[in-house]
Amino acid sequence: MATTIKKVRRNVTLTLWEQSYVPEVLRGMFITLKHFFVNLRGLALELVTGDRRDRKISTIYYPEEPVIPPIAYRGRPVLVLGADGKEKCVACGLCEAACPPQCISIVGGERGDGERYPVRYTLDGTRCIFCGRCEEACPKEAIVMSDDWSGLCGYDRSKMIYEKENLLVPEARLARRMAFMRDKAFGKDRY
Amino acid sequence: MNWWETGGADSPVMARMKERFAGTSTLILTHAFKGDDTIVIQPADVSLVLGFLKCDPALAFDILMDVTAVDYLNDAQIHPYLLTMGARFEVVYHLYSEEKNHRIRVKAPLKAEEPDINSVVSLWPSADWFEREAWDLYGIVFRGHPNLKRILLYEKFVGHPLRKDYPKTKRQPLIGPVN
Amino acid sequence: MTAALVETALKIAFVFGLNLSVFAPILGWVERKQSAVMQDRIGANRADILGFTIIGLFHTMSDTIKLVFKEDFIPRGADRIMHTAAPALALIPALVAFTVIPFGGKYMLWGHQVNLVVADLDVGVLFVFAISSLAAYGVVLAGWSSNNNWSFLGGLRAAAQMFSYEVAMGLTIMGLVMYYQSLSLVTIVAKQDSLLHWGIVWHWPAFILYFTCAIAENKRTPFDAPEAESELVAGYFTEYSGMKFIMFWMAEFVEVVTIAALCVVMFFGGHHLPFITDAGLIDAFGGTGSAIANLLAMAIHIVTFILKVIVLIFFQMTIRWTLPRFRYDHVMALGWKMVLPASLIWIFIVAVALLTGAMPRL
Amino acid sequence: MTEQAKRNYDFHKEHHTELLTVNMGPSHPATHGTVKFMLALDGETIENIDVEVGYLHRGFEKECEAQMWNGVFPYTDRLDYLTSVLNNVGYAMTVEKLIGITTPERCQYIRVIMSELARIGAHYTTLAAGALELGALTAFIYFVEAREMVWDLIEATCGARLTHNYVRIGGLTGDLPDGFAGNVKSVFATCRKLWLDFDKLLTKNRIFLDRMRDVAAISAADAKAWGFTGPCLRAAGVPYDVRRAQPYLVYDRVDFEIPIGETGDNYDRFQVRMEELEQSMRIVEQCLTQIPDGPINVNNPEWRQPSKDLSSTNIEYMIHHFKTVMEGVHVPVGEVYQAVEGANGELGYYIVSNGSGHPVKMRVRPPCFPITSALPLLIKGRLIADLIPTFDMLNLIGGECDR
Repeated sequence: MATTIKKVRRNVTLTLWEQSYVPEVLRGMFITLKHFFVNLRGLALELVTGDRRDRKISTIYYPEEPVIPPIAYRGRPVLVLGADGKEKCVACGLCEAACPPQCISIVGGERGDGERYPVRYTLDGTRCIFCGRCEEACPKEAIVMSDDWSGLCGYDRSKMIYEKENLLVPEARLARRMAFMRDKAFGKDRY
Repeated sequence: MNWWETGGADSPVMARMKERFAGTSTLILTHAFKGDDTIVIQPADVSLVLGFLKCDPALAFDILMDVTAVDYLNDAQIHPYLLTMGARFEVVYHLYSEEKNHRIRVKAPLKAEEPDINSVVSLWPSADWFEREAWDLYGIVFRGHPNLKRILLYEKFVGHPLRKDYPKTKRQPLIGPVN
Repeated sequence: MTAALVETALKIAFVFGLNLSVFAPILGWVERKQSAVMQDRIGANRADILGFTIIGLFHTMSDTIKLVFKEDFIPRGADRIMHTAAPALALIPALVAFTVIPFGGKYMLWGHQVNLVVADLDVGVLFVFAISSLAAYGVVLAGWSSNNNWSFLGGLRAAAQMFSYEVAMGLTIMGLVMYYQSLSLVTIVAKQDSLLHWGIVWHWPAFILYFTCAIAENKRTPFDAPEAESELVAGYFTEYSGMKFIMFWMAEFVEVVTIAALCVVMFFGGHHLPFITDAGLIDAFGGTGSAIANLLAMAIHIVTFILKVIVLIFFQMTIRWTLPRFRYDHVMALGWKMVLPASLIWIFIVAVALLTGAMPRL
Repeated sequence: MTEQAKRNYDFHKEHHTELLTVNMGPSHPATHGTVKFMLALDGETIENIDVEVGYLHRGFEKECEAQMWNGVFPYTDRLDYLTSVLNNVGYAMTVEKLIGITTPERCQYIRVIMSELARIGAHYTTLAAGALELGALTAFIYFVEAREMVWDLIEATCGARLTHNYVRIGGLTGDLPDGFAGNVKSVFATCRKLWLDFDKLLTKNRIFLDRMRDVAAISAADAKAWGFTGPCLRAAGVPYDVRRAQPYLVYDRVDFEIPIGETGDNYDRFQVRMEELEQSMRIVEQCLTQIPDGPINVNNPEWRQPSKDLSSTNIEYMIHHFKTVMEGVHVPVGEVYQAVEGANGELGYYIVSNGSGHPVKMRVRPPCFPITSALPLLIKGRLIADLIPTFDMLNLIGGECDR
């Protein structure tokens, strides 16, 4: 398409009346006051009706009002605890290799039946950047970015190193995200 | 066939450069890998070549997009001329002509022992900070630069961190006031 | 004699109580909440006592408590005496100026005439200007004594700005003084007994000019070049903390109230209701002789006055949160090249109008 | 005074004055902790200025050289942290150029949409910050409000508000969410309303005009010589936009205008950005009508990791998946430079590969780096108050400038 060039409105000429500042002050005040009264009405309406939609201000009263992140949201990475009470992870080490800040370290082992599992799975919360590479790389849907963002900060770095026990979350609670990754983000029809 | 050989016809920029520097030893290699016109020049001729690129009306490279360096300490086999010249570094200039809408990449190989090259600050003032950065991170000396001092790192920093022999995990002592 | 003393003490208590314990803290809350709602935000509303938040009013208390218990910091190399005295020098003039502002009329209570002004000076207008120009010393000293380059620059800017606008501010009112033929604020108010006699009717250009000067004098946005936080960190009070910081803060708010009150007194009829004269109001409640009628009228008048003041404060707050900041040299240019000539021209116009009779004499 | 005396007259010596040296930054409200100015002041006038950058230097190139090709994406997020997707797109396109693969059409459209949303967010932030530093807090909040809504759209798609990490070599990490077009429509409607309010609050306001107009002007020739690109160059009257000059992705299929200024002063830079907001919104709207259905990833396990389904069931795909994750994508030997139009100007990537899983050289051409270097030229001899809008309109982003 042809390049079209648009000159910006540079030569804003001010009349003498506008140069006296007064009309602009009034116009600016009109705008801010418009916002003021619209919002005030919204807040008052909300007090009466108790309906959040009446509030014109989009601020959320966290934590009284819940914040629901979108399904694509990448929160704290967690390990999936299968329905059989065992972790799904097979300690293949793909997440460990894929992790850009190298915050994952795995010590693998074998169960009695020859099945591999992580003896230790350490995720260094001080290094994790929530990029989701581990989740992409995992071939077993064993590590998932949950929608949990609370409790990630603290005063003691040594408490931010999560062991396997702190990471395990039952599969049922992560099913939505796992399905999203399997069918939507990395679904068959995306290729 | 080498990776850079594309077998296509020369772009007007390359043709002009070849015509101008025919019969001299200035051009070491020219190629247009993936459509990026590239010339490799003798480091001693950098002012000449870049001055020509800027001032020639058919080329008119008026914007110096980028100046950087590359350290081929372990990867000299990528560019065989580095091996033959015994060079370790390469200073890379990316130029763009707003007027003609074309680009060129100019590369100048430098030896490890004396990595110095003429500054082009007098041609494009934007080279000032780019060259300081290349000095800071690679230790390339730009002769004639008005203010060649560290820019991203602090003055007391020892070494040039983007050189391949600078270990990634190396620590430098903390500086600054102690509370 | 005793009655006069009691009356004066009550009036002083009322004025200072109103300013320091009602207006100054609540203005902090108003500024926060009003700006928040204007900006599509909610504003501070979390401080609570036993679960009650009263839409954030307790934040004022918690702020005060926090600031009182903060470390009182004096930087190394600062002039300790001046550094300590400066906040007081900034706050006191702002409070003193309020003494000559009438917040009601004259009432007969049990045979004793009550004049609702702390000090009925014949030169009230001059007194206000004289006192408020003293506030500049506090600011300049604060900037100078902090031993900080940014404070120093802020102090310089403040000095230049405040003294320049002092000149213009005095002149903007002269037309009004000629119109009412008095320098006493009590007289000026007394003459505004009907809506047509309010200052704003004839003197609205003077109101715009005066208001501009007053805000500039108070160093609030758009004239906050001396404390421009993106340029000079915090200007002259960069090095202040705790109680001293809060004094600058209170000086600013008290000044906001003073400006609003002065505007009300000079341009908006003071305590007068728009269509009812003082005597008419007292008569409506049962005549001049009745103390109850006088008391009722007094209450209504004080409330009217305060309401008018609140409207003007709201107006100032809106301006503060609407406009960007002037550049320092533009502030000076505005003062010397626009406001000063304009007020001189206005004096001339008023003089001619009064002489020719185009503007009725009061 | 004779000519000779005039020449020898030294004001400072005669009046026993000296210049006041102040350190502005790195802990100064206007410098956001990322840059330091050494100012030599004569009263309020800046006699000399020394710009010091590097406070946010974190060894970007060194880190990237240690990463595998796909692991570089999170690092590019943190360059210009306001336009993470744009940085992702630029890097992905560079690697794809070196490999020689073309992404599916839908992927290209989504990349354009997300890039433009990121640009809108970045321009909102720049303009809002400009207003904030001039004391117009309300205007600041209005644009931040608009930006947050745009970022909500991005968050719903990318999974993060700031460090999106959305693009991969040969594809994307996810498709647009359901109902995206409708959300964009409603968000843009509100954004345009807020744009009008912002415009009315500032553009014709004389206080603002006086502070912006004819402050820190730069001629077109100077701007080019100093390496200006993006809005700052366009403000000087040079209609250079990578999206038009060397169209990439699907920019040649959408209709938009390039706003240019005349004198290259702060007001032009402000206006160019204001206009670009509208143009970017137009691009997004056009893309949303044109976007086809289809895949968003290259169906080649050598470059792009296969679908979750295949990588866990099909042994051949699984082996590829393991290899690309453990050893990295084996990008062929060579060097390329690819530029995209960032929010601040030409964002160029120059990469060198030796055929292994790691880059040999990973160079970013940061647009605001040369622009910041021209600050002394623009600001010498002006007032200290002029430094603030100038610095804002040049828009130094610490993450990108210092890398």
